[in-house]
Amino acid sequence: MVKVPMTAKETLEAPQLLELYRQMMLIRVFEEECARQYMQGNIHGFLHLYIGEEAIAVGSISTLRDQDYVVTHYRDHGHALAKGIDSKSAMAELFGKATGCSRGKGGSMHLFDTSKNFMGGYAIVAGQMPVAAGLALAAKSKGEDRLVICYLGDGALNEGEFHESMNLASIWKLPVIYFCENNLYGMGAPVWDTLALADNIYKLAESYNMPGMRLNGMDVLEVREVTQEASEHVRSGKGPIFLEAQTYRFRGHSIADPAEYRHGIEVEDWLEKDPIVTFKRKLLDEGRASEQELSDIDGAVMKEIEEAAKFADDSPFPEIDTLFEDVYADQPVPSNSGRLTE
Amino acid sequence: MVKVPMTAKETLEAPQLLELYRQMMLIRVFEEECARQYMQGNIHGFLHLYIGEEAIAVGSISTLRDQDYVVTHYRDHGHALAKGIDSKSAMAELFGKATGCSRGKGGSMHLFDTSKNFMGGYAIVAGQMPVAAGLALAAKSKGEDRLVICYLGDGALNEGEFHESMNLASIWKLPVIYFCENNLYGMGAPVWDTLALADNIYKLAESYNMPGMRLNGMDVLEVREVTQEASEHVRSGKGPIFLEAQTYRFRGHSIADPAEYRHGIEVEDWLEKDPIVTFKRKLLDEGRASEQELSDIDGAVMKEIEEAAKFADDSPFPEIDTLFEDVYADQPVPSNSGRLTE
Amino acid sequence: MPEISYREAVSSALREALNDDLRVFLVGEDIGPYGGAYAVTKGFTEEFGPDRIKDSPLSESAFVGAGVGAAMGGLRPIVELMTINFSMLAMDQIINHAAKVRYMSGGQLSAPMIIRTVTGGGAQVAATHSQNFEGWFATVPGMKVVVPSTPYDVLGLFRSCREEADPVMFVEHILLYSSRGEVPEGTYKVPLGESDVKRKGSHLTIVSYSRMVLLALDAARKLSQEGIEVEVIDLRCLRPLDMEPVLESVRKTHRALIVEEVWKTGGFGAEVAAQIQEHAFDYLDGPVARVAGAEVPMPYSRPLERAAIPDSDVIAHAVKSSIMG
Amino acid sequence: MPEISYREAVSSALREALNDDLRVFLVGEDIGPYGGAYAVTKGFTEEFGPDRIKDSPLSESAFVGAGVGAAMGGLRPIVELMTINFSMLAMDQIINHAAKVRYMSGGQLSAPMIIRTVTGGGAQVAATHSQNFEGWFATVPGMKVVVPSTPYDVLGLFRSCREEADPVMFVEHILLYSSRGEVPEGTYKVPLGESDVKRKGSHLTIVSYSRMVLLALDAARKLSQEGIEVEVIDLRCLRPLDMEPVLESVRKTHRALIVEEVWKTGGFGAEVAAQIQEHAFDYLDGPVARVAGAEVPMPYSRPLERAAIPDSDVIAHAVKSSIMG
Ligand SMILES: Cc1ncc(C[n+]2csc(CCOP(=O)(O)OP(=O)(O)O)c2C)c(N)n1
Ligand SMILES: Cc1ncc(C[n+]2csc(CCOP(=O)(O)OP(=O)(O)O)c2C)c(N)n1
Ligand SMILES: [Mg+2]
Ligand SMILES: [Mg+2]
Repeated sequence: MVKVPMTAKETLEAPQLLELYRQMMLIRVFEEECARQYMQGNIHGFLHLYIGEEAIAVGSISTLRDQDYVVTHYRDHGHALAKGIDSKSAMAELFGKATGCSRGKGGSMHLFDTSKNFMGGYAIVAGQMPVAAGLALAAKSKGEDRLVICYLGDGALNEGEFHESMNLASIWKLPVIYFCENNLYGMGAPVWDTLALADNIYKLAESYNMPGMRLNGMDVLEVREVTQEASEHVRSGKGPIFLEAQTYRFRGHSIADPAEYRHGIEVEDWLEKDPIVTFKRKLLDEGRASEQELSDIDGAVMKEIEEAAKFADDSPFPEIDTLFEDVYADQPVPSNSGRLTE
Repeated sequence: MVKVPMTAKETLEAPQLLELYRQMMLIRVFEEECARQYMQGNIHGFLHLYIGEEAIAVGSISTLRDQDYVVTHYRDHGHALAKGIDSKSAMAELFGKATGCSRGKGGSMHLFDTSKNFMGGYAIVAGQMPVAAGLALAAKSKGEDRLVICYLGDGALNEGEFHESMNLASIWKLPVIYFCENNLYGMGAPVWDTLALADNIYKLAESYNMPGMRLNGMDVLEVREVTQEASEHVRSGKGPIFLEAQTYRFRGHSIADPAEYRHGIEVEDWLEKDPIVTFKRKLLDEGRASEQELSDIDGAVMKEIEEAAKFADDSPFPEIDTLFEDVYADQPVPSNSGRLTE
Repeated sequence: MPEISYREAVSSALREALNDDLRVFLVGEDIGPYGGAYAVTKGFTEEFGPDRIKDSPLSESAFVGAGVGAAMGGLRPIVELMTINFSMLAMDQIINHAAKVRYMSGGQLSAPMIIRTVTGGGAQVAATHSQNFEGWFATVPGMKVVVPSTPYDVLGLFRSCREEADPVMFVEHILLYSSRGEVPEGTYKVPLGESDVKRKGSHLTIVSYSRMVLLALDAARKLSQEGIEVEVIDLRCLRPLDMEPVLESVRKTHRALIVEEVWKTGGFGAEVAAQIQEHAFDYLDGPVARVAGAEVPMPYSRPLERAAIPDSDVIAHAVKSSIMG
Repeated sequence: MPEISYREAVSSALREALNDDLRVFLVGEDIGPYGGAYAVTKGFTEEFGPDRIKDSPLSESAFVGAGVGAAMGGLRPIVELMTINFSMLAMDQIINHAAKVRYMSGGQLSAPMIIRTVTGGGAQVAATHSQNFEGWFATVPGMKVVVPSTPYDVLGLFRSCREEADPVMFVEHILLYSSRGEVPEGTYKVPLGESDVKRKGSHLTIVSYSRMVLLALDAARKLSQEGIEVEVIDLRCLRPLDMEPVLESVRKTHRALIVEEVWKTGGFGAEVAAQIQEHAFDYLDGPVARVAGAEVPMPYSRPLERAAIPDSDVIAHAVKSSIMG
């Protein structure tokens, strides 16, 4: 099965629609704040913004349940927030503070929150894919009712680990959705120059005897619908599925990249498809929300992010002796304490 | 383009047909001698026999020209002999003798003879694939009129390097034939248990926007014909191509493997397709050769291998101080001596 | 005490793990019906079924990484890398994922898994199949590395590995599978990070690990007949590394020789030598010496391979040179 | 003499290679129009065209391996691994193919290629992106490893690398690109395997490489004001390793300190320490000491990262402890 769904037919209630809007907005404002804080010297290292791609994380993760695992790459802020990670602890992590979700040790590329089953951002391209397969294997073996959704960029498609993981997931029929965020570039490299099957990425699934679907990554409702369909496939025990969302990052690869390798026209074309702007217009046009409701959300989101930044700023840096913590567990774990079902 | 050719239509003269027969027989007898010598303690380490697969090496390499490169995996005796490596120096290598083609350093899995443009057997599964891409890149960049043929097993299809190499060869349009010898098993693992697309291996090529063809690896004439077609594609500058030959190894994975994981019926079915026996029958049935001609060849081949074994046996082991030779070149090479065309 | 082979010790250790703990499963290439490249898991599929003895496609990165994820998800994977040479294809998952997830997540996650693999030369399988990378893994924070030399240690250490909440490389030696040794009944354990004095002696301390321990003991026996009494210490684990018995011994013998199979330059023995002189400098009567593998890719040819790997004569000779100084 | 940056030195070295030798081409991720992750190849595509500045897909194993094959086929590839962390994904091609093909083929083939890559921490890019693996490569027969600390050495060493008939890892440091230094006109060369005395002194010998050399020199300058004169030796190459100037120096100063950025246990400094005591034992007034990186995956947070990497104060302190004994 390889299909390209054209329209979203799901009907949602207004509060659900507004929640989708709120989450996308939260990510957008969070990311803009990150950029600002980077310039002010509060965030360091690599910073990869998710601006432009919000509909994917929000649309797909909104269809999941709490127990479902999310695994992603280094461009991970959007997925983390959509999975419910606290914006304060995420921002504090970027500041390298002790209150950060990874105790300041992970940074932007390595957000984690196991209480939300957000199993991490990983910074080696495609390296998260085998890990996601393993989480899916654990869920399946333990008879747990959960799936794994694993995001990857178009650049990851070239890596050997993509191939190995897709094959493994398929022959072991693992409950995992591999979700490619095809934003057309891996750093400065256009997907057309690096990937033989650039025009039909979703068809890569065929090599793994796996369904593949393409979707419009700028339309949060379409993302929702396709993910829902994919989840049903996966939950029914039929094995993994591969999704390709077509999207665009509005900024450079990282904050340091002016993205001069992209043509102005291309960028402008995509800016027109801004997932938040278009969704907002749709809500208004179809009378599903009022200007007031939306601007109330905007205000709340801005306040939340402002507080997150303040929280991060006010938080202490980790104590130096935490440097040596978390390398190993302190205590051995009894070897026979384990049973598949507690 | 993905196609499955059904019949071989090429017409060959009798001497050519007899030469194909001779080469297959040479490999068969060489391999049987290896097995014997292993039992007698003259060959050590891993020994992977090519018995049953002779039609592939002979059929495909017989279409190549001297300047074409052959690169292969550890099951490399057949390809080496078909490319014209001297049976004496090949056998001496297996004995670990100084007169071996790799000076006794490589052994069974690492035969090399650059004078024949036999660029080596490589023992890391799929590791030869990037190397072959590089050789093809060199040939292309230097404007040389040669192609690379790179053999791999079905087990190699699962490795990340398969994926990466296929993609790279495709986007760089490299003159390489990736030739999968699908003998249905990687060690003890049936291809159906390890590869999601086991039934349509040749279609893996589609992911790389590359033509793929399936062929009967037990029919030397079909192998010839398909390889010829593939070579034309590659030589015309259209980029790489992928071939899947269906075949079977008559022995275990290595000499140490009794291959108990295979069913007797399956083995017998395939033994019926013995590429040498069937080709011999065809030659006789169609009156292309006489019993006498064929048994003359058999006799000559047996004599050659007997001499090869004697040569290997009589040859000295390498001097101990050669241990430290060939780690590095002795002399730096002038950096500006290089020009693309000599 | 019953005598069993190193191979049997590994098999028993795995059986125990599978029987004791339903979270445990095995995954690797040809470990199922084939029984493993070194026949360690023969019969396991029949005994435990294919869900717990998972044959994997040839995709080292994916199945090691799947082990990492499965461990994060609450299972206790025992992953077999057919040989340590193929770990080169799973390096990223081992180094950048298994060993780091605890730290990067600020302690929220961990990857308690055992990666079993086979090191060493001597089987005439040439350069790509005869390497010793255990020392590399032992430099990586987050990782533990176990290198048993006897059936006793195999069983005792493996039991301890199962209690680890962090990833462990359990590195067996290709030439040891048929070696035999006594093993007590009962489920004794050998803790990680305890070096073992395998022979007492007063003239020189040999520090070694894995197969070379056996050759060092051979050498020690020979030397004893010449009146030279060598103490032989088996590190057993490279990380955590227990230097205390080594230093104690050196304070007594005043001389040390490191014996390992890997290429000398940058071998793990360099670390041991560096630490001995760091912590027992004033006790040393001469430099810490090293015997190690020849610095060449491993040749196939038998006489060349023999010349490339230390044997007990080379070790004995080095002991004498060291003592004659 | 004109002063240029380390980055400019690398760029010039590459330009020279491309201009001098038509067999040379560059391949790597984002080295083309993007200009390289560290802006080393900015403008190269315009200058040399996309056939010689080959942007590669994210497939480290394939493009490093393609370099091996291209070198075997008569080209002179310069392969860029964006950082040494990603070499984990190309390990097999580097260790089992590039470094071994000459030996396994009995000298018929070789892979004369330069693998450029970037090592080191300090850029707050956390655990998977802040490692130092150059020492591992230096243990592999068949491989050479160059670790320049100055623009002068970058240019001089790179020119020598181009004459090598064997694979070389050319390891740049992420924090050195903007550092500056004097470079003479003309095409001087620095041969591989010549350690360099970067500062003369009589009280103690510091042995270092890559960025840590600069910090060692800082420390030496500070200590000089306190009357302590430290000799600083830059190994420049880890393989071939030139110990002669180190030993000569230690025979003079009687004390040695190794400074490196990598995790201490099993760091390449252990080899240097082991060799110093092996070959200059009688000259040593105390143990060879080591300063190295903290044994943790690199943390992101700035104060933690700073604490994990040696700085000149730590080095100066270690010098004093060493001298005070
Ligand atoms: C194995 C590996 N190679 C290279 C890099 C450097 N790198 C980081 S992100 C990136 C581009 C990835 O592009 P893509 O997968 O399309 O994700 P996107 O950034 O577009 O979201 C590269 C080359 C890396 N982190 N890991
Ligand atoms: C990377 C790697 N993994 C595992 C092995 C061990 N091994 C050698 S051959 C082989 C099976 C390969 O099967 P296939 O590619 O089908 O080739 P065949 O032996 O059938 O010709 C395995 C697992 C290896 N040499 N390299
Ligand atoms: Mg992308
Ligand atoms: Mg096979």
